[in-house]
Amino acid sequence: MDVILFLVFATIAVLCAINVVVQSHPISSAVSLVGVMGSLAILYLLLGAEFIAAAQVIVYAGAVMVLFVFVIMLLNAGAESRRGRSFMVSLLGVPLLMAFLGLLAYYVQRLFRQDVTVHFGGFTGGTARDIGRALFTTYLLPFEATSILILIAILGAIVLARKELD
Amino acid sequence: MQLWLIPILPLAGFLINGLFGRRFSKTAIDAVAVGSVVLSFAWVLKTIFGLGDLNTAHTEHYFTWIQSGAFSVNCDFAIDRLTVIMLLVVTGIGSLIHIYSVGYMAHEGGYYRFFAYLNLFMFFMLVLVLAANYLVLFVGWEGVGLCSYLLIGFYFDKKFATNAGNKAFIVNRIGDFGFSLAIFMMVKQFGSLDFGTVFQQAAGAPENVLFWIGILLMVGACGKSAQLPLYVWLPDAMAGPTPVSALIHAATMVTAGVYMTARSWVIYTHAPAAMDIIAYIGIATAFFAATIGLAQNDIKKVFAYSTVSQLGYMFVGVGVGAFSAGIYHLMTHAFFKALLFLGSGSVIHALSGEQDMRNMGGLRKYIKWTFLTMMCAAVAISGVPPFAGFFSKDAILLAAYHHAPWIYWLGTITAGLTAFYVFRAMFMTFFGEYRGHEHPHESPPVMLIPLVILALLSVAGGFLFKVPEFLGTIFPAMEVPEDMTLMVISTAAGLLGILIAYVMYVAKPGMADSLASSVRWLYTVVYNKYFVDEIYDATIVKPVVNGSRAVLWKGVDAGLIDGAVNGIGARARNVGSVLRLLQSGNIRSYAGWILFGSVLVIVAMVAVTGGVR
Amino acid sequence: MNAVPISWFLILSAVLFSLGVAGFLFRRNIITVFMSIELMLNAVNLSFVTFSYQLKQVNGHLFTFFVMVVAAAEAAVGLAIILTVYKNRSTLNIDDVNSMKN
Amino acid sequence: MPVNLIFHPTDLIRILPEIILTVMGTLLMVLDPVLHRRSSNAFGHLSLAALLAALGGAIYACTQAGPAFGDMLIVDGFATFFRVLVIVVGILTILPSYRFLARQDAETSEYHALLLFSIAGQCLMSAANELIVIFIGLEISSIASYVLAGYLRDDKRANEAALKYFLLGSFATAFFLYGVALIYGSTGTITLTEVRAAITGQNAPSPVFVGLAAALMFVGLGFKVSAAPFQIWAPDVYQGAPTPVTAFLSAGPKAAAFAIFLRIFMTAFEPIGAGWEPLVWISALLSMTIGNFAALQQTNVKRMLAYSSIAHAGYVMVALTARSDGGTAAAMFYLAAYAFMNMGAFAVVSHLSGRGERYQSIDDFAGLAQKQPMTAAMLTIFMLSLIGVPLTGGFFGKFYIFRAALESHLVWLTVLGLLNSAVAAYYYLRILVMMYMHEPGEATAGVEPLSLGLRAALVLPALGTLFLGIFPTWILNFATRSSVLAK
Amino acid sequence: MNLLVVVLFLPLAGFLIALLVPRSSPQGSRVWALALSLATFVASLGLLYWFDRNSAGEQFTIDWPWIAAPEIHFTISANGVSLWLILLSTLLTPICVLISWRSIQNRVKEFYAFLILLEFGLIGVFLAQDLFLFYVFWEVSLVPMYFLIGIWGHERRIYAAVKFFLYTMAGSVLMLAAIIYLYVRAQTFNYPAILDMLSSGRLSFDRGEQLLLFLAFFLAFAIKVPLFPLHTWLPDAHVEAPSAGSVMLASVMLKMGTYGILHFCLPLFPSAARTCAPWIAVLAIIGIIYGALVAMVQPNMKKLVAYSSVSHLGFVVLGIFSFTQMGLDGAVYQMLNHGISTGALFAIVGLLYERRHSLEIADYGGVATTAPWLATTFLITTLASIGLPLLNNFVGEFLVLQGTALANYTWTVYASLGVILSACYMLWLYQRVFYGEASEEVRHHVFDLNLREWAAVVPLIVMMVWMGVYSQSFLPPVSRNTARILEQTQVNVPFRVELKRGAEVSRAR
Repeated sequence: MDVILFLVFATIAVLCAINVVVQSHPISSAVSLVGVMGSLAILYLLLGAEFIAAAQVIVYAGAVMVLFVFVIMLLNAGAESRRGRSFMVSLLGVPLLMAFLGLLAYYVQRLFRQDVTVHFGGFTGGTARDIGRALFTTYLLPFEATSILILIAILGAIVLARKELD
Repeated sequence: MQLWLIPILPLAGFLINGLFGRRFSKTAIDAVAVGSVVLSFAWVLKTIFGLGDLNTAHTEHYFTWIQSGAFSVNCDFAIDRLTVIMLLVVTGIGSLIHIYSVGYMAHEGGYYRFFAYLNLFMFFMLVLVLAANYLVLFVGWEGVGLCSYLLIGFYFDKKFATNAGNKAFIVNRIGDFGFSLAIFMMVKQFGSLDFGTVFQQAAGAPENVLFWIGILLMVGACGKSAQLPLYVWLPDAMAGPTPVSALIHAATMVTAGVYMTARSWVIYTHAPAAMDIIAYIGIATAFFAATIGLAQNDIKKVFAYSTVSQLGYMFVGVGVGAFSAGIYHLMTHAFFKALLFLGSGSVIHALSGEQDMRNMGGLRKYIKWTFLTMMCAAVAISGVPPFAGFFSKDAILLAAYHHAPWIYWLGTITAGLTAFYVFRAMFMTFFGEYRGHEHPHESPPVMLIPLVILALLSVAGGFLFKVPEFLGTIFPAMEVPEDMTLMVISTAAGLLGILIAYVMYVAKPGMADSLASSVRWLYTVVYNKYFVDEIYDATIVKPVVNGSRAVLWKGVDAGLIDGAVNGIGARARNVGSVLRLLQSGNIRSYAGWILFGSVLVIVAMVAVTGGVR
Repeated sequence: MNAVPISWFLILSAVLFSLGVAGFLFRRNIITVFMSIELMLNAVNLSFVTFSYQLKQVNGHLFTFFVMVVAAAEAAVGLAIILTVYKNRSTLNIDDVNSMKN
Repeated sequence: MPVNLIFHPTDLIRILPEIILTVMGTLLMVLDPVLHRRSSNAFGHLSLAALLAALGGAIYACTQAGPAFGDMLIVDGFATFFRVLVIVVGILTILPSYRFLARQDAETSEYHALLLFSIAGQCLMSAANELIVIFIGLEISSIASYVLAGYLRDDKRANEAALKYFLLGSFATAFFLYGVALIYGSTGTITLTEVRAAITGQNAPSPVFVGLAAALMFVGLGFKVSAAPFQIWAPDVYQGAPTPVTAFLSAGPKAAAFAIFLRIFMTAFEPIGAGWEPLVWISALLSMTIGNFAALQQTNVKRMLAYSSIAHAGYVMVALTARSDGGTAAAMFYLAAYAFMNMGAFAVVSHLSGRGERYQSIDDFAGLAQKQPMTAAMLTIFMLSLIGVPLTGGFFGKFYIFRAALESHLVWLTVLGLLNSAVAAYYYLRILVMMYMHEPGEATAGVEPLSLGLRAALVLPALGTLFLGIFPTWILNFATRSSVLAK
Repeated sequence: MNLLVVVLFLPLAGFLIALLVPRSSPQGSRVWALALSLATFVASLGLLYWFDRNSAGEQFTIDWPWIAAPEIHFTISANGVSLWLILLSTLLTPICVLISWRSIQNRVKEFYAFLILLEFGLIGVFLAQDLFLFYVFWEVSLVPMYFLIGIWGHERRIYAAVKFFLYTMAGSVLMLAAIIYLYVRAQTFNYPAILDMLSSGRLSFDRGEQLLLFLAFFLAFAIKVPLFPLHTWLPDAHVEAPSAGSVMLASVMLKMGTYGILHFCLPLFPSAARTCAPWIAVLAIIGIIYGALVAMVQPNMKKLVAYSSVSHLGFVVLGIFSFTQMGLDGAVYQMLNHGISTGALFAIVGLLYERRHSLEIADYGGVATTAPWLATTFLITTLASIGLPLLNNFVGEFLVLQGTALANYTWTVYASLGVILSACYMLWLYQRVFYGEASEEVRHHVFDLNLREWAAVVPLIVMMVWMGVYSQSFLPPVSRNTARILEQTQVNVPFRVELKRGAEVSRAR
């Protein structure tokens, strides 16, 4: 049943991802990206990452993507024009991608220990409690550091999007 | 015995006149120039009498000039009987010509310059003859070349004069090329350049080395003594003032080759093959130049070719082993040829610059003294006994006959030709009617006195100074039986030449022209000196110059090498512009490149790590 | 069988990653391009979580967490930049942003 | 991995520079309204003070050397070297910024705050020993510099630069992150020292797997240090960004990126060095060649310097290829020398560029030597140093690098690299030619006198360059001592 | 601390002070430069006075530690060869100051500052005994010359300057590589120490290694010399440089190359040097003849002299690679001679340019009538440079050719052709410039030497005569040093065998 679960949501994720790429209108891309994230959240649960799954839905699918959609609306970006082209990409793009994917996939599955399998509840260390503890002990430094990151994000937004440089 | 004083005196004269001459009065310049030379002549005499019989060389060492490792060249002077003769000739005739010049150059610009150069020449010439090793000799050798260059180009605003100067210097350089190579080979062979050492070891040296040394020395001698094929500079050298022609290009410098060859007699006696070649070249030159002399109209040109021809005789002399005879002729030739030149100088002076004999004639009425003195010289050169020329030329021809008869016969014919063209000149100048416009006037005594002295020498020099006996102690005595018939034949040839000349230019004027027109082509060829200059110019000078300009400079240097260098630069910039094309400015293609790179990196890494597993 | 081979997850993440790359390469709308980057990050997250499952460690989750934060920050800044670009050029076509080249 | 619930206060000392910078940065933002009324220079002064304090902090932290927060950070000589370096770069960025910002009348506290934060991030990178911290630090420094690149938001080129830098940057970061993930998966840890242990220990993961991860991380790092084949973004971004920021980008983030590059590859991946050496070899050669040859044709100074910075990245890669402590030391020294000469050069450029950065062409330097001999002389020093003429830091940098290379028997790389530097001479000379051998043009005719800040911004790097060129011993010894990384 | 320090650092100090001279008073700069360069010259004379002419070794050695790791010392010392080269530099610098007195009018301050800095670099090159230090000075001397050419040169000065810089750079980077490699092998830059290791066998290179190292060094030097076919930077640089630049370039800078070959290439890589000797000798001979032929057809005085330098330096290289005492002595002597006579040539050509503002031979003619003393000095210089006995070049050329003859007679035969050709082009030049009718411009502009110019030219003339007549005041120290070098080139090289093989190779050609 885990398998089915995986297959279903993996398929959804991939399909949505493909949709992100093929859709010419940013909104639909955004929506399908949300789809990807949602299905990934399910897979996270399957992998025993409750907190992350939640965060994925709230932070990512929620906040971040909303921001995207918001901007898209703000700039009322329509379907993209097909002007301009990059010979490099149109010539080499697809083969390169294939090669890249091939390499990654091949080596990842070849080199990785096959015996381990995933089944629901196989790992339960991903609760909010565990994460909280790790976050405030071992990972205190990066955690604090991220605060700077957020600060910069704010600053950046101010600098770039403020009405006028006074 | 203070040999160094002999050359130093003229050098001092040169320095004084050269540095301050411009501010001096004429008399002061004369005093310095003539005085220095006369003094050194006096010192020569004193030295000779001081040294008694010079059966063995008297050497003086001054300082080490060049030293490197074991090899060293010293600044040494040596004097022996051969040197004595040269010293006397150089300083003696030098003095006379200096005196003569005082008169001759009186009205020329650059008076002080002239005498400075002349003194410098004396210095180098004396160094040349006094040298005790080949390198010091080479110093004098090059030095006299320089002076001749300077004096030929004395009228430096005249193109032809400076051209002649360059020609003289460069042709001499070609000769010196041989000389220097000979020196290098000597050092390689003997490890020294001192005459003593070299000659002492020469006996033991392999013959082919000696042969090559001899040949190379001969090349040098050919350059300096204007032998085939390097004689071409001497006729042009007449562009210089006449005293210069007399001193440098007749009496002294040009004979340096003969002197040097005689000096190296030891080497030659061990390399007979080389000697033969010298003899051949000598006789060929003698004949060849004589034929050219037949058709010249410029009085100095005539004597110039005559000089070449006479030098050829001297070469024959040393070539056939009669070194003393060669030197003998050197001396007598110095007397009468200097006289001929000074005389013609006096003529030119009389006609204030006219040199073409066709515009002369009948001058014996106007300038009697010049005429008489020159006549002595003419007779002497024609080998009429008992004048000076007779003895020396006869000695040479005699020796030549015993070496190879055909040389003798050719020499005799040459003697005839010589007599002919000399008297041709004499007759055209002094006999018949005056064809010029200038008003001839006799030269001042300061010019005539040297003429007279030289006249006496050319008349009596032959039997006064018996050079062969004097040099007997140096050179190997070659006993040549006196052969009356040969003597008579050669003398007859001379007289015949004079006779023909008389017939053609005095008895039947116009006969010459008709003869010339009858063999027009021959006359043209001879008149144009066999086009030798033109041939050299076309085959050597032009190809070298144009080749250097077109091929080497424009082609190789600018085209090939610099082209390659700049080409590299251009290529580099092209590479640059190709690389710039990657920078399309398009973000997606940039991303493409990054993907491309990452694929490469992954492949490479995986491949290698897979390898190092 | 009631268990999924772990490599499936990894391959999935590889596929998603590549799709993200593809999006970056082939989409012309700047925002979409940016979204493709988010997609790539998500793919990476999946790997992290998967590994963390395999190693029975919680760390992987934390990395995912940090990546999310970073992604959020990037989103804020990135969108701001996109805004300025749009203000200056009033276009969102990525191919029009190529005034500097060579 | 060790779990220490409460950290020691010394840990705080060890991150002193980061703390100072962050606090001051925040302070700047808070004081903005207060200060802005007074004088627009106040921000500059304040951030200078902050940087100086941070400098002191970094040095003080060095006295307390050791790991912090478990093994998240390692404050050692290496870390200190790069912390000091980036902080100095920061100072050299602020100094010319006074006039520059004034000219564009764009003095804000944010500019300085972002700068400080970015530097804080780089300090974090220099000391980081753990991939997550590295990642966070990288992002802090990068995101801040994205914004800085687009700081002049009304300038089309500026925000184009920002966009390119941002998109491509995050693109590359994703690869880096993927690499991290694979490392984590294969070794079960992301603390560099432990990774190394895991790679060398028994039941080590297949080197191919590690290699794959290393390759992916190489992509990210190569991008940050603008080494071929990931150099392609640099010219556009350098050209578009405001000149002081360009200077900063070319020295600060680059140095920090090299710091983590060295740490990762000389610590964690050192055991599979034979695996990545050819990679770095090629990358080094490519960077040098592409950089130098492409620069030959440039007419825009900033763009030319961008290519030159690619080439110089190549030289540092040569040092990395040597895979020896000597190489690491050489790289450190070179980065220091490069920071000085490049900052100086850019300072001159920003001095000359004029309002709206009109004058960026090489021709605009014509006759500078006659208008401002002092400036010209300084720029001459920097150019000669970039060429690698003796008695300048650049020369010793190259010297040490190629010595290290030869000690590792990289003869051909050395020869090719040196020939490259001969090629490079050409385009640096063009600037000297312009300054000294042409008559003044429009740009130089109207050049304004050197302000105090610019004076300092020129003289300090010049002195630094000469100092490194004449008495390199001190710095080099420090580098050599600290080049031995925790294994 | 000894006189050497003074000689070396006086120019440096002078340079720094020259920077302080106010731009507003060019005269101040001139006077300062003159005073300083004269002071330096005097100091170097002191050097000559205290130099022990009987010892072959390095003298006045100074060894200050400079850089700790890698251990680089500030090691300088003088030997029988460098001593003269230093004197040459210090003698020519004041002369350059004098001849630039009026011809340089813009940016006077910088000009003299660079000139003095150049002197510093040149002296340093000849003194350095630490390979690293040597390279430093080698490059340092490059920069001021670059500016001298590029700023104060003629029309195509920029092209020439850049060409000059890049040519030298290309060569020297390879030398740098070789130097570093040497360091990696020997773990020291100290030149005497390295030689010591070589002779004691503690350090040795295998054949290919040695060959590559030799070539790396040699290329750098050969470009500076310049050896055919690497010479094309020289004519441009010479023609475009201001006359002071040309003088320093021709007289001293070119010697850096030959000195380097003599001082470093031979002792360090003896067998490689001997292996390459035939090839290099052939190049040198080609250079001799080629340079002379090309010089002959130059329409531009400076270009002509430049190509003649190519020819003359060919003799030097030939002498060095004859591996004979005479050859080496001659080579060194020829370096000095070329420095004096070609320096004088460029100086006087510069004086002509100052008057007539043209370098084209065609624009002259008849100068001898308007400026007899100028003509005389030039004549003497000409004669010197065509190797007339009793003037300096003769001694050098004789020794070189003699030495070569001992090694390989055929080489001498070809090389001697150069002597003929030199007469051709120099006399032709002299004739066209000084003889003939004086044209209007010449008569109006070309006046005779003034006192300052006398002061510049006379010392050179004196040196020409002195060196030509009494070479013993110069040669002995040289011989001792070259003897030592010759000694060193036989380190683990079977001399005869090598020589014979060299001879065979050349015969085979």
